[in-house]
Amino acid sequence: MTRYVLGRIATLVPMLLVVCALTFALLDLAPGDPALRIATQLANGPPDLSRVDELREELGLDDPLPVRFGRWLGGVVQGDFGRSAIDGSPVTERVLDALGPTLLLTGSGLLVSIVGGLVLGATVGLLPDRGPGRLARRAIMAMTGVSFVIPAFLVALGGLWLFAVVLGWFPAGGMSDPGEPRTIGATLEHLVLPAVILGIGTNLGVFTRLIAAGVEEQMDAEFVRNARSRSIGRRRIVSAHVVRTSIIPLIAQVGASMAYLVGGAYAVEVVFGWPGLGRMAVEAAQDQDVTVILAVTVISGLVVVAGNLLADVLLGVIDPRVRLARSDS
Amino acid sequence: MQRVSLRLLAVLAALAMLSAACGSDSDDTSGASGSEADVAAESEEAADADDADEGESDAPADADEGSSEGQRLIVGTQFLDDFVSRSIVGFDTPPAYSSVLAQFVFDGLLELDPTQGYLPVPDLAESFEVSDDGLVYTFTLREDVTWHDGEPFTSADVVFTLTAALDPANQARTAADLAAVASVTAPDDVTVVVELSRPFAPILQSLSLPIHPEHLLGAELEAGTPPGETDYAAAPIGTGPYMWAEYRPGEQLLLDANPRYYKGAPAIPEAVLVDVADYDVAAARLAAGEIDLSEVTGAQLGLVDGLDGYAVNTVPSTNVFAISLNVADPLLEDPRVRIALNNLVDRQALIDLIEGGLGEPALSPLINTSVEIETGTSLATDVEAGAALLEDAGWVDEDGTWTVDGEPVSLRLDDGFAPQLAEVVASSLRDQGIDVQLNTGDYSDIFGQLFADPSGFQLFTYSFGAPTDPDSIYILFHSQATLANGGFNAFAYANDDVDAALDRARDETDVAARAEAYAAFQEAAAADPAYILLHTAPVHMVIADSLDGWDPGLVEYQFVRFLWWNVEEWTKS
Amino acid sequence: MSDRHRLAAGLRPGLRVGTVLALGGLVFLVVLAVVGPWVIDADPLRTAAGPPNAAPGTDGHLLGTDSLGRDLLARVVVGGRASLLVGLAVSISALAVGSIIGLAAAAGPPWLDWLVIRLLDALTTVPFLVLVLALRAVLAPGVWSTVLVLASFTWMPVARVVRAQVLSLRGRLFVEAAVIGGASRSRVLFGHLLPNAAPPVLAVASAVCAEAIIAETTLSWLGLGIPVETPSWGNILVDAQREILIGNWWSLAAPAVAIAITIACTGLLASQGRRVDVT
Amino acid sequence: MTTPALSVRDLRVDLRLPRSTVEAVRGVSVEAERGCRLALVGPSGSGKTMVARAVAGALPRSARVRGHIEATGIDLRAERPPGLVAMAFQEAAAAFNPTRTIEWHLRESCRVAGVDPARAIPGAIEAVGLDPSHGSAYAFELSGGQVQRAGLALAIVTSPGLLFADEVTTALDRETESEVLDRLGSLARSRSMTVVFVTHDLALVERWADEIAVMDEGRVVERGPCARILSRPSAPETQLLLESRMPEVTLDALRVMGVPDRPDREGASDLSPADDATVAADAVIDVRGATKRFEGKRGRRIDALDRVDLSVGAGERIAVVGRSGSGKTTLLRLLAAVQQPDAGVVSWNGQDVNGLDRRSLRSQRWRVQMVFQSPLAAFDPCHSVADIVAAPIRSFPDRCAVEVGRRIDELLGAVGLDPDLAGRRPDQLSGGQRQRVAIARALSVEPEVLLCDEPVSSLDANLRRSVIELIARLCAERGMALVFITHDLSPIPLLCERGVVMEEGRIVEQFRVGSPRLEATVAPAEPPSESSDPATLRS
Repeated sequence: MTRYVLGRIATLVPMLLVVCALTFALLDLAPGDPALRIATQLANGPPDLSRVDELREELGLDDPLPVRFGRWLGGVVQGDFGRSAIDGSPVTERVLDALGPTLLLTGSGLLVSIVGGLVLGATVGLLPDRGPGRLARRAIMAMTGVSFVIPAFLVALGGLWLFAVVLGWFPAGGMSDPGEPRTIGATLEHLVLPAVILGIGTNLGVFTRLIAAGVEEQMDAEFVRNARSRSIGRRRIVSAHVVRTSIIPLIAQVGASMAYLVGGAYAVEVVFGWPGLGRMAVEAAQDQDVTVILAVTVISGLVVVAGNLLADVLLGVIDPRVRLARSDS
Repeated sequence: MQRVSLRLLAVLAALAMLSAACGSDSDDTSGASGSEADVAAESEEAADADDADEGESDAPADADEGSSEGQRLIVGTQFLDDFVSRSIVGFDTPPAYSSVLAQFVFDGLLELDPTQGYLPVPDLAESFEVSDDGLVYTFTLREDVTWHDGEPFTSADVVFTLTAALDPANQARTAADLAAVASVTAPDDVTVVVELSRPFAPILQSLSLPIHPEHLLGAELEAGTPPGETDYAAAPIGTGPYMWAEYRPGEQLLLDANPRYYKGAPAIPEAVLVDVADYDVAAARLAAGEIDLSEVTGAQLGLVDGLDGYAVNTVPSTNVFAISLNVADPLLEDPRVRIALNNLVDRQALIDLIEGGLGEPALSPLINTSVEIETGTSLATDVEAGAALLEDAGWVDEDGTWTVDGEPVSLRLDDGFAPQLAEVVASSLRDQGIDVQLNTGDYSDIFGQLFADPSGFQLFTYSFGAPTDPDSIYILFHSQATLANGGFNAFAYANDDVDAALDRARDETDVAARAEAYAAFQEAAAADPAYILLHTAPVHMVIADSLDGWDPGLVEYQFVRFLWWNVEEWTKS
Repeated sequence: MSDRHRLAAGLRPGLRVGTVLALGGLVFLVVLAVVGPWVIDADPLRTAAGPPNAAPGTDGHLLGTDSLGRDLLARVVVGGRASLLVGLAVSISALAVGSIIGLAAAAGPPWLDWLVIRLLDALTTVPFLVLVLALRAVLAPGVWSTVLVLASFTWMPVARVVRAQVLSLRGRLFVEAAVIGGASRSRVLFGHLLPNAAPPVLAVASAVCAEAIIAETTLSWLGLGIPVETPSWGNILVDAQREILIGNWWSLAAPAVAIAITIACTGLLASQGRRVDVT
Repeated sequence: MTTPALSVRDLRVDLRLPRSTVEAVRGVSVEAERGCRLALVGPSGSGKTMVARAVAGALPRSARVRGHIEATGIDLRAERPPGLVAMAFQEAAAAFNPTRTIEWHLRESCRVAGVDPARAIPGAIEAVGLDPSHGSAYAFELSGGQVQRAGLALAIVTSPGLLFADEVTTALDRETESEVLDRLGSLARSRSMTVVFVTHDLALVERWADEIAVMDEGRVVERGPCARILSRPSAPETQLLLESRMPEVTLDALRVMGVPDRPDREGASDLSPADDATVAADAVIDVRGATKRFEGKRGRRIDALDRVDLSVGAGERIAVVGRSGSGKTTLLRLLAAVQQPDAGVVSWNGQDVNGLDRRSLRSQRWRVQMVFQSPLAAFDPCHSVADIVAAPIRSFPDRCAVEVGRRIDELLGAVGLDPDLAGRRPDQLSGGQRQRVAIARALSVEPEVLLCDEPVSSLDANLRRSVIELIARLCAERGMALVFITHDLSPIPLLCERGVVMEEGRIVEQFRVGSPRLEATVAPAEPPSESSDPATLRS
């Protein structure tokens, strides 16, 4: 199994490199002169042209692209993401500060989607498709469909206003109450609303339908009919047989949805003032702070890759067919 | 969350202010027309109220104000990270908005008092004399001031801060404002002498930049560490009313009251600056009761009106929205066309839609300044007059569409920071038969292109505000104040009468003579307008009823830091 | 990203009538967007056409007005032009690019196939929003730059499906039977491979269309999408987000309903695709 | 009279489909005494499986049951005591949860039935002849035979009084099939279990069952002791079942009919491979020295050909026999020119096909047409029957004198299908109908040679004979040459004049088939090559 994981890592690392190179080249195409843009930002008004030349030389903007990419990559490998293109402040520290909250939010958002998906999906799968059951199934399907029609940021804003402001059940933003120490309790209290909204806004819909389809199909699978003929109770059939087999497609889908989840987390971070990578990335893009965008791209890529890897390993643990296929390939 | 990034224009990103006794009056006065008289009255009232406070400030404020014990001043602000990284690194001075943080933690040699027309008043410097030729400024420092870490404040700190700000290695943003400074010397612990290379009236304003402790920052800067990466920058020490406690990047900054503050320890023991992504999020945090005060724009008024426990304080400001005109463009060369554009634009629609009806039409660049001059009316909205002027200038009205040499007229309007304003202006001009192609974009993109090559532009949304001292419009209108030498006259507007009036006003020390000079400027500028002047935008401050002590005076968009000038006197019940 | 929407299309795929309904809905929206402006005389850009945030029906404004007093019906109709253009252009370009790369991977040399798979994995690991932010820093805002940005992230699922389809169909017995029956290579390609591959590929393309429309909204919200001078469902929604918080639901409802109809139609199309997909 | 082990009265089972309801069982009453071995026989779709599932409680969720079901006096519709009734399923692998081991399932059954696993599990494994080490394996890791035995073990681990075995041997080769049957028989005796064996194959039942119940269209049409039913059937459906049985034929039997010819055997043969070359003169299709190598999994050679020579004269009908992996399918693909030999020459009517360029090869394609083992896989899912049959005509319009529409009806009629099936889609037809459409397609261009790759092995036993007879008649009428690949020798006497036997990629024997005789002898036969896709032959 570990051979498989190492193999996967061996393929994922070059992939990340490819993405970094792509993004670096992309950002390099930016029209206009970065030095001029930075000088304008710094001078808070018309830049003095001498300053622009200084900046150009300082940032080594005249070196060819591969050289600059090599220098940047050299830094990244040692954990130094360089300096902000706007105010020259070190990026590494800021990005690492922001990584914690983003992982916390993304992780709990994923948890909400998975648990929600399992519960709602199983209910839909188990409900009979007649009479009230059909109505309940339709209702759940429609509710989870919301994430396909309404963008994540709108769900976030609506949720913030309804639950934090009008109902006041949850704090309206940030990771801790203004001025209060950042205790675990405070962080959790602040985490609930954004995490639930992130879960609903991104993957709850997909996971619910996946589980619902899986459970409905499994409940009529041959091995379930066999179990029924062996007088095994319905509850035990669901817990011992159906859950395990229908969770397999869910885990595969988790891997595929990681990118979508991290993207969605950014929107929620901006609305809830969650001090994570999302806010930083969005502001960096609007300020066209190239170094920060690159740093966030690399870190987000790592988060998604790690998520994929985790899902893969979990798949191996749960599904013996995958485990055996991997051990002899 | 159309993020309004306002590097240049401070008014929309001002910090929250408290509403003192005059708060309620300001609501009705601002409704009145923006005549000169009213504004003057406004500042006197503030002054009276101030006297009352004055009495209090002598006696230490904390003893009898038991109610503020254990309270916390929670402020919603945008760009918290920029405040932190730029106010220390950039040695920012007013008018830079990022120097707001400085007002909490630092003090400057002098301080501009909004209740006395932003007159520079003593702060760390007890008093100062100016030589006859206006080149030598001698400051006598207070002796009862200590740093937050207990070290005594001496002239060495002032010399160190000014020299560091002038040192190009530190990329200080105020280097341009202090360009006139030739030398800074400290004959003794309590005296600082600043010699200028040329007379420069606004130097007092530039010299009120935050003073940093030489004994902490000095060594690190000597060692060549860039200011942003010094240990000091991670936990700065100042002399101001509040001390730096804890910074949580991207979220909030915690401050504790400075017991040894020379004006008396602040009444509210703790202050927190909470970062909000944009005005909608600020409104949400207010509605959730999590922050005590925050600024909002007209768009959020609907969200915060009638919020229990809060009051919306709308205060007039000197900020003027305008459309900068490229006078070199063939269509806009003729002054009559530019006057006509001023007549055709529907200012009331702008005020109603953008500022929720709470702005004032702006008919002169010198609105709300300390100079007592009569505002001209030649640029007021007057569709018939505008149409007539266009015909004089050779434009032909072909059933509702203005044409020049048979071609329908189409002007391009670029906007970098106020898309909704640009949309309304474009729409109102289209109603008058002038087609407007709108091009909105990101601030740094648009301004970057403008500074690089102004010729490509025709109309350009802009905002400026003359602080009390009208001299700052010099860099907007004077033909010498081109982009190349640091001015804002982007389109090389040149008008001899305007130049003459501005030069005269700058050298004149007698108030009446200056007023006459600026009146001449105003008339010349109205005859050959460089802008379509739109409206003034008030500042909307939403403040919790439990807070008391906010005394805005006349808000000047450029001097946003002065919303906090008396923070040490605030109380929270 | 595409399988997200195929799953969204509901548990039990629709009937033949579902396809007709979906196509009908989409055609109606496109016609409305193209012809609309002439039918509806209101000018979407004209501010203060009525009182700001007027409720639907007040003085002739069928869907009410937005925060700047502009007629919402006109804006949604004209906005549809930009949004549908983004949706269709992105799905068509994703279809083109994806098919070419998918076909090349399936029919080309094995090393090319390996390379394409690695590229697909690499690109799907990075969150869409980050790379869009990166690209946006490069391109000035506008409809076509938004299309370019979104298209560069949505061709991957199409490539994956095309490759899978071609690989599986090529090995199928009925292709060999057709060859024995004298069918020429072109007859095999267009008579057998394409008709069988079309439904699943079109299903993915319609899912991409829905995804693009939603993404345009998120981009506009971040100020990186279609600029305000060109109305689109995205920037109407962004203007309206504030109003919803006060209770003026209509300025949000208008674009949201339009988006919902489009997503529903594309979803139905996607599920039709899945039903015929007999692999 | 002790209470019967099984007593079903007026059993009805309806299956609710999305848009229709199917009456699978329309009032069945059947009984079985304790220890009796009952065979429930009928064509597929006769409802026999649904009866078994109804009693065992393994019906699909969409099924609705009416009527009485009792086992040893207990009304199973009211309560289902664990371990009373058990069922072994046809798809044994699918009857196991893929994420659980075999042993886990056994322990689960023991726990529910309150049986001591320590004794019951080893007993069951040993009883079905399953290798104990396989207990800890997953179902998908076991071979067909092993997983079928595991299924049986799971059924009998709680030593039920009544066991249903639903077509448990259909997927097995002859040897495993008979071994499993014998074990089932001994279990019935040793554990005094009543066993109901569900199958469509009468040959199996003859040897094994005490009683037989014949079902058709959801009803029991006849019931009685095995000997009587097989010799004097009264119901017409039973007679049809009996008639469609094809006599078992062995290689030796064939040899008796023909001249043995095994070069490595001492007896001389009048048809040595060398002679074959002479016959090539008027050969419609001929292959000289064909050699083909495959890199199978882990480098093993599969289905390779080693210098094979075969020549087929006009109208001649040849059978190619051999185990799976003997190279017969690859030979056929070379003959059909869908694959090129590594060495050797394949020629149609004297023309080397692999020498031609693509366009001229295609112009000759009408000469050689092919019928595949699984018809459905050989049809384009998007095409209707008419499209399928007419496809070759579109490529060779000159081969069809009349208007295409009429030609299609003509062809469908020739293969015994109702012309208005033309509009249907292949997945809407039965297995037999599909194979007839495949034959119609092959005939559409009046080919000189018809290649058949095990055309009937995937059909139900009762359909095979009619299709074989159709092919024989059509070849005779149209003077088509035939190359018929099969592992089941039964059809050969009805169809071919001579044949070759292939092993390890070489023709090892040739035989001439005398006039076909019908005496039946039971003989081991080759396992059918499951996969219809030649490229993935299971080693």
